[in-house]
Amino acid sequence: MDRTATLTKKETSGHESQLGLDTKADRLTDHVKTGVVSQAKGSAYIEQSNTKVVCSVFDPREIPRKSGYSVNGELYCEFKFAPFSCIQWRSHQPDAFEKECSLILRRSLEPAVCRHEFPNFQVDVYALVLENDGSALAAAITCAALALADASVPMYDLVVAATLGVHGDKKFMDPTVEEESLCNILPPDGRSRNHGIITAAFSPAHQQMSEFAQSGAMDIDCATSSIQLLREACESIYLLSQQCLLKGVTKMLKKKQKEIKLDLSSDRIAC
Amino acid sequence: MAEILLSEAEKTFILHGVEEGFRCDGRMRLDYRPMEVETDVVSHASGSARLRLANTDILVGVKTEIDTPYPERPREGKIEFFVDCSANATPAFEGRGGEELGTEISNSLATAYQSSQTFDLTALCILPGQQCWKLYIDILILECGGNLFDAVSLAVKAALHNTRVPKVKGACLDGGTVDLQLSDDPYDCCRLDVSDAPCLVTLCKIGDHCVVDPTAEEETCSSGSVVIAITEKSLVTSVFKTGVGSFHPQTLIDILKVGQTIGLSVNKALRAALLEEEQQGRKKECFGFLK
Amino acid sequence: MATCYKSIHPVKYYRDFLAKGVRPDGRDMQKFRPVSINVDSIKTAEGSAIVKIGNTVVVCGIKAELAAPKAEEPNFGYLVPNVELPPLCSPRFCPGPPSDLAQVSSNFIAETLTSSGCVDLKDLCIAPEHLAWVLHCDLICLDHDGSLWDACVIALVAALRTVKLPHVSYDVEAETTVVSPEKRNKLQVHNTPVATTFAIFDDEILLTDPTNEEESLSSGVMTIVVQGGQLCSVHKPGGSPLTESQLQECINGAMKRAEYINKLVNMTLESLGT
Amino acid sequence: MTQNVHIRLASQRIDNTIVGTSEVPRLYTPGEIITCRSGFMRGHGTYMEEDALTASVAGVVEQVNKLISVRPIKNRYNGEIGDVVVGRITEVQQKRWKVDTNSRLDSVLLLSSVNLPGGELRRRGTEDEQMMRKYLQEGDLISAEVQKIYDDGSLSLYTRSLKYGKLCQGVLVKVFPSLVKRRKTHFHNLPCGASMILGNNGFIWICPTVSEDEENGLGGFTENLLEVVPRTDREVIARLRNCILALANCKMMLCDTSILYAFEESQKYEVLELLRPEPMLDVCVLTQQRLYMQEDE
Amino acid sequence: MVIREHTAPGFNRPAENFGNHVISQKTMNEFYTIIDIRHNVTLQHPVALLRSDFEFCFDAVCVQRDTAVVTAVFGPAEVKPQRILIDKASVEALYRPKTGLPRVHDKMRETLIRNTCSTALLVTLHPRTSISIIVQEMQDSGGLLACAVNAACLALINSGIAMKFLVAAVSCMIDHEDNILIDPNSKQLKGSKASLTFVFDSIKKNIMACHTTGRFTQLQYEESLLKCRNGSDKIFSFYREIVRKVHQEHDRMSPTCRT
Repeated sequence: MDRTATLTKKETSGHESQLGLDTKADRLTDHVKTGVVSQAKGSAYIEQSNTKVVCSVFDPREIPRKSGYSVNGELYCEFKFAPFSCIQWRSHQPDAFEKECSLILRRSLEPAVCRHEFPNFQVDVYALVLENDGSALAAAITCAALALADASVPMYDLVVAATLGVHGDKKFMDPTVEEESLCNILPPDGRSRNHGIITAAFSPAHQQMSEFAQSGAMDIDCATSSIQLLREACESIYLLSQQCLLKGVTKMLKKKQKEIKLDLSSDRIAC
Repeated sequence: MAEILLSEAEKTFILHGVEEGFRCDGRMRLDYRPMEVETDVVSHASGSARLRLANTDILVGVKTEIDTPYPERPREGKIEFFVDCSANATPAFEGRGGEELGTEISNSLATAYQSSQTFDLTALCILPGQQCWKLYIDILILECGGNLFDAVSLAVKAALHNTRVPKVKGACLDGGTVDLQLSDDPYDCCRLDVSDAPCLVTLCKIGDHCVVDPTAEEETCSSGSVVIAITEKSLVTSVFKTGVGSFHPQTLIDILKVGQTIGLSVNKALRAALLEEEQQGRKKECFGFLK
Repeated sequence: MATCYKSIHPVKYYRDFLAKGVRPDGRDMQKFRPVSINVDSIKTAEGSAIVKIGNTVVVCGIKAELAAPKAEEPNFGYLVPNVELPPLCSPRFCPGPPSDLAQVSSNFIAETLTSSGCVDLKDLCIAPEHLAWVLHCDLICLDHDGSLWDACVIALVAALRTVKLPHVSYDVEAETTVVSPEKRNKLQVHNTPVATTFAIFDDEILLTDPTNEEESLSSGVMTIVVQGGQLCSVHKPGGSPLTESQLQECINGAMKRAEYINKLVNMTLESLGT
Repeated sequence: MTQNVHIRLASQRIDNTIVGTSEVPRLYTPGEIITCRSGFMRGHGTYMEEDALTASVAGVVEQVNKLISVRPIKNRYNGEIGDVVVGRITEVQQKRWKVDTNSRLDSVLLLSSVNLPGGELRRRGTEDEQMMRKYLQEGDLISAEVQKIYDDGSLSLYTRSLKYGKLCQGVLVKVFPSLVKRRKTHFHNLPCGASMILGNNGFIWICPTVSEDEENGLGGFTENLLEVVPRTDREVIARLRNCILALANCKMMLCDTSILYAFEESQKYEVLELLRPEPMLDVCVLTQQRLYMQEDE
Repeated sequence: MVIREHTAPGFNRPAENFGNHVISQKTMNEFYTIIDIRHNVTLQHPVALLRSDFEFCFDAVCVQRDTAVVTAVFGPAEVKPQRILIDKASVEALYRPKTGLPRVHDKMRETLIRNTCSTALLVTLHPRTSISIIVQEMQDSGGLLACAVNAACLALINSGIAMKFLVAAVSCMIDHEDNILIDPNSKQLKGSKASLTFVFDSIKKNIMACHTTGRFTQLQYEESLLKCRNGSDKIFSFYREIVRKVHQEHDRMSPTCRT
């Protein structure tokens, strides 16, 4: 098992965010940051090694093309790769994989959102992968949950996600693109013929798995033991997410205070 | 999924029944409803099967075509799933209504068949890097009465079992073009080995328990389901969640274990049925759709 | 109280500010927002840049592909710019096919590219009639807060200047292509056009580098593309009429801006080189 | 844990038509001339073409004095005033509910046609209008009587009697409306320990028997969600459900007697087994025989 | 699509006329008027035509040299709930190319026509309605954008919807010898270094809209602007002329004669 790979990735988090979406370098926030899109109600940006994902959430709007009364609000999720984010250039039309990821994104977030608080309304969640260096879907789920929280959408808990790659006896936490493609092929004859990729979304406060998506082929023991691993990985990301949110809130409070002062002066101009 | 309306009291009745281990139609939690399968129902297809599970009715046709393999997988053939949720099945599929469900099912099948440990795609290779067979698996949902994933996967496996790929007598590379000689005799063809093809088992969480083969009413009561793809060798080739609920990790582990045992018996039952049909010899009549 | 006033009567709110010669965000009429450029941060692209103008963020990624040139232009490669305005960047856009604005923006960027001639399409040809580069220049707006085209042009040019194409040799006889990814050549970028957007408020007040709010409240916008002392495009798609002197004022403003932006782009690219 | 997986082959399919002793009636198809003689009145499912009375639907001819009509084989529920129906609320509107009763159009239940908690003769205020979803919400099941048929064929229902109202825990079975025999009463407390409402619209409701005095206290709008139906009741309900479906599958008429006979004949099978075709057919054949015997007597 | 059904007969007739680029002098009755905005007046067949067929549809065909455009204006009419504006009419332009589906540069033309027309119209007079301008390209021999804007303006005049002012579009080009040519044809455009299109209002002759391609100096830009502005006078006077003629025609045809 390759837990060290994860650790080294976390440790390299000291350097400045590559996209420069964040101007101030900080150990925690240059990997996760909320409030990056000014026009959105809530937004978040996440960088996991080279994987970069932006996510934004908008105000609830009426569910289009729906006549009946729906007791629970709906989440509309869209997961998209930027045309230049992968090794091959991607067309603008969403392909089957992106559609499936959108579905997984929705399934991961839905259990955590208090949907009964906005009946008949729909909240739009958009995730865009700017660069894919593996585990993009998990990054998008974590990012989307942060964006939802940033948009003050009522939630039971944050959602964090992690990806585990399995290839023979090796397990890769948050695999890179190369590791992902390795996990998609059958390992050569050996002790274990297990292979595949598992993405899991987890809400630590209630200990609930909101999504568990596995592909490849593995025996049941491998699948069940992965659950524990993914859960641990999610717990560590959870801390990061929480801290990031806290930081966002304190920042906003400070800004608010400043604004109140400014507001007074602008009132003077306006009046 | 086409949601049906239920009153709170009906939901409670179903919920308590599941807790009690005695469902509305008299089944235990892990019982399937009787299924009926028939292969070779579409004469023009290379392979076909029709499966009926209570009110769910699935027709699968397999078509073979010659294609060039993916450059990164030169020794493998191709397989493609397409699910057509016809508006006949339920009015909810009208227009674009069934499209989302259709892609969800076809994507889940593609994932379940992805690993080379499931369905051996190398058998579909004709000339490595040059030509291979491509299987188009068209799934038609004729009627929708719940538990689509399970029914579709069984029907697909039966159709693949029934599929006959023409024998290639000779293939040679002539410059850049490939020359293929197919056997003229329509009965001279290869069968596919489907022993490792997975079956999907949906475990539907109602209250604190899981049931298999939920009726449409039970699906409405459920907070979420886990779909597990299991092969005869008890390999898990795909797991995903449907519905809005979430699971405690321990519950998930239990579900996976239960799913595995059920998957094995479903695989066994299908295999037995297909064998029995084969022993009856080449059928003279096709029973088809008349009930 | 000010926020209430603003939401009830935004135009009047703006008018009050502008009467005092200041914009609600604290700028005066001719002031630009801070610009920051970040290049070559996306490893999967052959060239990339991220440009921030105030809140507006545009990412440009350039992917190269090989293709046969068009029969009527055998010596030319392809440059395919596309502006994407995903629903992510603003509540104005819905999921689905590209919005009108996205299409108009793509057209504007494509016209600017050809007008300025900053990339010679002949440079993209490897073997005439047989093989040429296709450069997909995808511009994605991550945050739409006005002056979108300014950010797009800067991002595009900066990204183009970071493009390094692998060396490709083509054997006409055997029709074989050999790509050597370790030997990379810089793409020739002949000049750097710079776009500047102005908004016309209440038919007469010119606002430089408008925000999204200012654009939507204004009675017209105009974008001027300047390149090396010459005009590359003067695009005013309708809206309030402008007098000649106002136009001149804008052109002068755009000229000055271009110098500054050029310096900034050069500086960023130099820092990359070291 | 037990698990049952049964996969049958199509070749094992059984024929589930039960040929009764009574003659199969003459069926008419659309366009077929019923009679050329004059002096008849044109009823439902027929039209006049050049003095000939012609069928417009496929079905059986029915004659009441001079009125000739064709009753279609398969039909949605055609309501008649006084019918007992079971329906499901589909929409809550201003002052009325829309109810799915298996008719062509959704039926209507007016706020003024229901008993509200706290006294029968109470004025319905705006408060009640706002509380409508509290009384009956989307998905709820009700038993009701057809009060009126509107011009467009949609039905107006009412529940202003203590026997009608909201239905609690139980199972709904849907069959063709034409299979439900019209009887004096459609509410049955079966001796086997369950209650049944045979809706004329083909919706059949099976629930545990509620003692008389308890029922009176319900007032039609409370539902006890905490109460757990005991296992024995469940088994009876499930068996009844499967028996009804078996009878409907063999196109046998449904009434309390036939259902009760089927219930008794099915005792040799497990409830679960009644989902399979062979036991289903067996039960139907035995029921049919008992019905003839009873007729002969 | 009610709109398409309505416009079909209106579009078909002129299409037959212009298909072979010949408009005989015979058909050039009072409805057809001649316009030439170049300095050296040589009459080829620059023609514009006005007709009105339907109650709510007002057609105009604008032909400048060989470039031909048909426009129709609908409205003020019912508006879709998504597009509704509470304080003014929602102006919509639809540009349809000669063949195929609209491309990105057609969208640019569409936006320019829409913005120009909505500024020229008194949109606040018709709140909660929609005014749609449909522009069908028939033939492009240079100066298409200018022709389309002029056609749209003619159609608006004909529609009788209240306007603040008229608009006139003039195109010009700069050749490799730095000469400025007004209203160039497609042959001339092939040898151009830059091409510019200006739209002016009728009151102050200020710049309503501007679209350019190619590179040019500021001086060249100003010079082109001046020349085009002078050219715009001809178009404005032509507008007046055509309105006068139509008016006469109306007077001639008594209401009883009209079908």
